[in-house]
Amino acid sequence: MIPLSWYLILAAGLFCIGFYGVLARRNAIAILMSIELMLNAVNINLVAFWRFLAPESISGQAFAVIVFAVAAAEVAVGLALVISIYRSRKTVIAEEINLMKW
Amino acid sequence: MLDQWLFVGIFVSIAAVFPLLPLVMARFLAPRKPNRIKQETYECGIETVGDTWVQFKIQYYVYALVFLIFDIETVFLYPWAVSFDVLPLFAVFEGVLFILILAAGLFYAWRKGALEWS
Amino acid sequence: MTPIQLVFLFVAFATLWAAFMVVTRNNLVHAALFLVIALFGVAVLFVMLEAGFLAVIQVLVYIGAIAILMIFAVMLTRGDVDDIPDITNRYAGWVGLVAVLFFSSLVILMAQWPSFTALAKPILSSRDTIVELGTALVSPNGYVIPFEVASVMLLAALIGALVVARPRKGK
Amino acid sequence: MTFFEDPVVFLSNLIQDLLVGLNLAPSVVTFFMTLLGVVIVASFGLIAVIFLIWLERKVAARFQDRIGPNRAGPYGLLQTFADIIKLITKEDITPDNADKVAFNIAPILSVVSVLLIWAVIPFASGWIGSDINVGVLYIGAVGSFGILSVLMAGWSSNNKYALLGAFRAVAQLISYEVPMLITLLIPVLLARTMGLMGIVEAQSTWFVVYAPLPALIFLISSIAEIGRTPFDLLEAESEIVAGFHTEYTGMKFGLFFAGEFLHAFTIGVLTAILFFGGWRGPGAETYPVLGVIYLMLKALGGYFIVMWVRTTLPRIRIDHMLNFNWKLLVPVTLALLMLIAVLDKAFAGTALYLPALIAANLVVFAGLMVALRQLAVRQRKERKRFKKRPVAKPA
Repeated sequence: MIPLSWYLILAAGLFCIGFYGVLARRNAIAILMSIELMLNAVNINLVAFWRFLAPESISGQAFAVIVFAVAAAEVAVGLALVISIYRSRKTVIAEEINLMKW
Repeated sequence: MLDQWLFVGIFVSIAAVFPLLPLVMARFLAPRKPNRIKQETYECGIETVGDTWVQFKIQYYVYALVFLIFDIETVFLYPWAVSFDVLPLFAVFEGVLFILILAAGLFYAWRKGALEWS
Repeated sequence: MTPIQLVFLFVAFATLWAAFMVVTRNNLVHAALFLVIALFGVAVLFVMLEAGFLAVIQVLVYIGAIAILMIFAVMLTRGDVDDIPDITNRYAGWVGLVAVLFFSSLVILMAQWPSFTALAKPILSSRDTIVELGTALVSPNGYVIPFEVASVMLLAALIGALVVARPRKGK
Repeated sequence: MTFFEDPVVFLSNLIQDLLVGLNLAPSVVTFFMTLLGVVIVASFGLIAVIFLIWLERKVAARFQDRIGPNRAGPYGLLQTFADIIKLITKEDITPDNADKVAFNIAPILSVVSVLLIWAVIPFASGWIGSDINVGVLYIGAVGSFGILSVLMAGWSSNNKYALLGAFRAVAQLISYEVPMLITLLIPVLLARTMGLMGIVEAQSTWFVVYAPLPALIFLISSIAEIGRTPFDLLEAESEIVAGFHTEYTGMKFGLFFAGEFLHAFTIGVLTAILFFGGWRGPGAETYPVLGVIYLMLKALGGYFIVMWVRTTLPRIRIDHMLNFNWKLLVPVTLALLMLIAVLDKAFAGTALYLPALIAANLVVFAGLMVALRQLAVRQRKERKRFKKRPVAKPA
């Protein structure tokens, strides 16, 4: 049998890899990919908690489904923004997108 | 349910092996006489001009975008359809409302001309 | 070491390796393909957690739609700026250190929690979790508000993304 | 339980007893039995493809007033084997500029994505590979690997036309996946389960009776998913050479080809299962072998329609194809889904159930016809206006 700890450690690892990607990558699309990794780590945790600690209610899965919707919306708008910025400024490097910096 | 998924799991690995077999056979049976011209990109028969990365229409992305939204929303409806027997009548109308919101998205994209292939 | 544990370890390492490749590859299409492997690994984990429904929508939504959208976006934003010499910014070393520290502190923190090594209780085979999920998503004491709000949010995302992504008229 | 009543259960019991007799652990026995089942189901699909290619060539030839393959073996039955030998012994070229790994994985993924559907196909009462409770969504999920393989093949070829073809193909595949997923929802709604076995068992009346329009839309969008005429824009020779598999040679091309044929037949099988009662038929409950025969006959009927369409219709233009999907199929399926859901809840179990659902189909169909007529009238007016403009006449 697999204890809960295995899933939690895996999710923590996935989350930290995504965390590194979000803060260290320069390409905005790569940053979005890393965010997807983090969201997936969250989903593993939600489902693992449901399975191991509260299998009698369905909340864990319902939460995970909502996370899917959020991820889809985030990707749709995020990539649209990246493409739009690329069209006007010819760059996808996150540091060079400083439209709102002061 | 897990033993049903075991079948799927084994199926995935076997299904990957099956198409590999003829490729491995071809590796032994097929001649291999590479030369520079043969290894070039075929494209359309004449020599390649310019970069492969031609400019793509944004329209491809727009279709993928609409698809993504529809995909996730349809998936939401599947559990609703499966539990139809135990749902009260108002829950059915909640599902219908959900579909109507989805249809509103389609209507907006349509009116905005996002579905036009220009 | 039971077979199921071996399968878990294999999937877990494949997922982590693919995730690591996603954040370190320079070629973004490769990164997206590795992302697909990582997402598929997560789907297998969902199956092992007996959440088959989530596993299939993971494949359907993430691999079938989100990864495709990512690859499209990569191809639409290619240009001469693509060949940047360093793929990470100047804080990458520090960020990596912070990530490792964060990971180890998370593990240490979780290890002190009594349920950390909990084992799963078997789920009754008479239960149909999909029906439960379906009723929970539309019942007023369940998740009907998130359910409808999610649909409105997706509608807003669609409208927003269309407005942002499509070129202005007359340009 | 004799051999003739249910050969599969009989034989599997026999083998299971044999394995248990060898003093193997129960988990090992389960594993071996599952493995055996997998190999049988998967080979069934692949062997079927060899026969199907011959069949399709014969039928297409008849449609075009030809004889078709007739040299290798009786009725040309061995033609496909000859083709396979030819493809295997052909030189396999990987262009230098190609992305080697993705280039080689793409054709395998393309076959795998189709073959995986067979894991959940119910062949007869009790004969099913894996009766997972999310079968219908599983089919949709597996299809996304097909989309991915097209994109991988096109991108890794490092070829303008391949990439362009892949982009087109993906735009088409994802567009038509929307009406397909929505029409798949309708059998799920009627049967109250996503398991394919459950869907077949729920069809004491075939679902095509309740939902003829969704069945038709499912078939149309599935044909688009295979990428066959009239939806074969992904390999429009006159525009983009051969589409995403331009650079492929030898057996790798053969895999794409085999995948397409297997997919076409699988569509027939799925249509039979979802809308035409699957293995159901007289005597199929007691003699499962009959169920397999019924299913295959129904599936061949569906496959015949796919071939018929292929040999009859010309290729349509890309904007027409996408408009047809987004402006016709998707709204119609959404309307059908809403109507069927409400009517199903209102009339389930009453005598009005069947008339109500058929009426819903008819109403949607009539509405569609009226809308199309108005569109045609408008377009005709537009054309007339164009005609009135002065045209330069030859002197």
